[in-house]
Amino acid sequence: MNKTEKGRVSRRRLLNWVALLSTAVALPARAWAAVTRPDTAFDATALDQALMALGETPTRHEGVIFTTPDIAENGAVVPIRVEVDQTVLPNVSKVYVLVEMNPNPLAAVFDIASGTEVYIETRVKVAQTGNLYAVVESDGQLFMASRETKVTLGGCGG
Amino acid sequence: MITRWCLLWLAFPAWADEGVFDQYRDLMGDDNPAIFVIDEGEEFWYQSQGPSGATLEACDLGLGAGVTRGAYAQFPRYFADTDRVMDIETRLIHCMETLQGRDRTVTAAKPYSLRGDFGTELEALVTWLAAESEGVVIAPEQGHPKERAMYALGEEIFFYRAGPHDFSCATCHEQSDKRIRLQQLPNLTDHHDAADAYGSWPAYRMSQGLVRTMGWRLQDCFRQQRWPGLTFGSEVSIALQTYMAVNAAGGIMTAPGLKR
Amino acid sequence: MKTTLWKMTLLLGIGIAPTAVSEDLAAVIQASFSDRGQATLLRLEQDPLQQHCSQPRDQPVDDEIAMALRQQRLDAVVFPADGDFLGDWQRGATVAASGRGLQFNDDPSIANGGNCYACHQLAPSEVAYGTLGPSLTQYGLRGQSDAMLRYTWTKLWDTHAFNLCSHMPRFGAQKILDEQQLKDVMAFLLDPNSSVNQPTE
Amino acid sequence: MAGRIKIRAQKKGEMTEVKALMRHPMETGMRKDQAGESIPAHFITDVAVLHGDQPVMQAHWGAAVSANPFLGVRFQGGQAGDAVRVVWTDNQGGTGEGETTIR
Repeated sequence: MNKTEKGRVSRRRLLNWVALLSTAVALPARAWAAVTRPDTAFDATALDQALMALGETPTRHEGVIFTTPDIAENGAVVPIRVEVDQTVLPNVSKVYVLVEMNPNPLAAVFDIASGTEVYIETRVKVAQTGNLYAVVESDGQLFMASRETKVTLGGCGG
Repeated sequence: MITRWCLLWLAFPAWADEGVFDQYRDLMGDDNPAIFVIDEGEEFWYQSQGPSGATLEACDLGLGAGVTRGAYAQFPRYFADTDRVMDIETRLIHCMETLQGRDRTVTAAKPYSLRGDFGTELEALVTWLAAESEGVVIAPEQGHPKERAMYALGEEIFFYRAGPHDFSCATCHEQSDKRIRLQQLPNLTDHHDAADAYGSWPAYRMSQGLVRTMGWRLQDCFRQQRWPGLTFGSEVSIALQTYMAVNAAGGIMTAPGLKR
Repeated sequence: MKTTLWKMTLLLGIGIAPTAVSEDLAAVIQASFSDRGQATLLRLEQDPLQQHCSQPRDQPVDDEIAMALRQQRLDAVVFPADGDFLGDWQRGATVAASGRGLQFNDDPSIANGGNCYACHQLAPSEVAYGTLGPSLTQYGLRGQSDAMLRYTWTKLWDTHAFNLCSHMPRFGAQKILDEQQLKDVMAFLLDPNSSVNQPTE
Repeated sequence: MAGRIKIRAQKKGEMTEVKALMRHPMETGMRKDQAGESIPAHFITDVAVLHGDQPVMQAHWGAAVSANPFLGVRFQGGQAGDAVRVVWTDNQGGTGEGETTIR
């Protein structure tokens, strides 16, 4: 493929994308009509406050499998994974991710369609060394797992 | 005491060697947000801009007008039309001026993103062009006397100590298997280290959410060396890139990389 | 590497004489930088020590010059006026952990850090330490004899008095840290209660 | 610049694994720019993954999700060739959408 052709492909791709977007703008609103954003929990500035806003205090449960690095090269990007062992913890419909030391501990909430595996990977900001929590809702009850991640300081500038 | 040491070793086996972030990197996978910047760069290349309303398609990056594949891997190089050795960043600014009629005091005024920015045109172009050299052997031109003089100058600067901390490039980059805090430091006087390091820029810096170029990396090194501000496209900048590229010659371009 | 490449270049007869480059070097460097914040072009002018230490590791300074330089650095060390070498180890720990100061984007009104962890292992509880310098964990085992106090102070003030062309900054001589900060770092290294001197666990 | 998404959807046994990278600065509103001015909050608030027209995962995000967010999810079913879409909206009214087919 020579360069000129490649350029055309690229521009065509851009046009396609614009067309797609215009048909999709209405989609998100429809998609989460059923799910309201837990604003109080997102606005909470301390972990216990955020947990309180989600309802009862979560119970630790081995069915919540939470993977985070023991030590993170960079607090701006900390990869996390939440899985649920459905043989011991069935009917999980929500997953919350909280970062204890952040100004607003609640980072994200995921609503899972029923009858599917619970498996979520994302990357979050972690302000400083502390605990990360994965809280899941199963049949209206909250269960959790927590992990400590150490955030290290960078190179020459400290 | 011995038992204690063994326990420590079992508990934190990775902390003593360079595998300290292996678990972190495994979790990160290979999803590098630089792919967006590659696309943006390609679009900039084919976008008509400036008073001439031209694209950059006629830009000669050393392999002939419009040839982008493999061009990055041969920079810095001498260009007869300007009678100077140029890195890819200054060459792009030159093409914007000559082909598109854009004023270099504008195009070179802010080559790199500042805090809060989300990428510049130059960063995007360089990222795409580096991707156009992915898998290509690093082979900077050294045939012209000015190219060889640039290497010699780069080597002198590499060891030049100055500033309140007496730092030179060599302070951090002339020994193998060292780190600053937990960050591995490449020995840029060593071929293998130089090839790995040079070949992985430009790179997405996770701490900044941005792709950074080799030119930016040098400017930021000098900030940390407590030196004054390195001028974009200056002799020192091009000389050090030449020094690194020649030491890396024979290595493979892997950019854009994914870095802390 | 440098020597080999130069030999190759000279052999092929295509090089530019190294002296020509050196003469131009200062001018080229000056022309490539501009004042930014507190970091002005004055910082690029080398003092004799920097000049002699701008060589690759495998090209040591001539013995006679080295002896003279070392003596000169040793003679210039300023010991604490009150004869008290040890400050507060906890404040010293803060100085050791901070890497800020003297960069063009640093606020000059805020105290500089020593950035010791960039290069040295110190308190065993801090895992993010560099390896450019030797580990200083358990440094306090060396005791607090007068000789030890003066030796450690001199290393911090101007490492070149003992170890010419070391990569370590001259924290006292270059006024990176003030006298009180140096005393605090001394205590961080030598105080038996300091986190540096706790058992590794 | 916003709006772009890169998606891969792959059959893994009974499950379909979706991986998406989104182009977004995810500003918290607490950072300052070089001139010391506050950078306004700008982050994705809502994300959905759709298999055909059916949402399999919907999320609300805060600004603590990293810049240029990555999202990996798995859902039951899905056949090679089915459409998978990821859509988002942000706190400034921006939207993004990406589509791929299951491999």
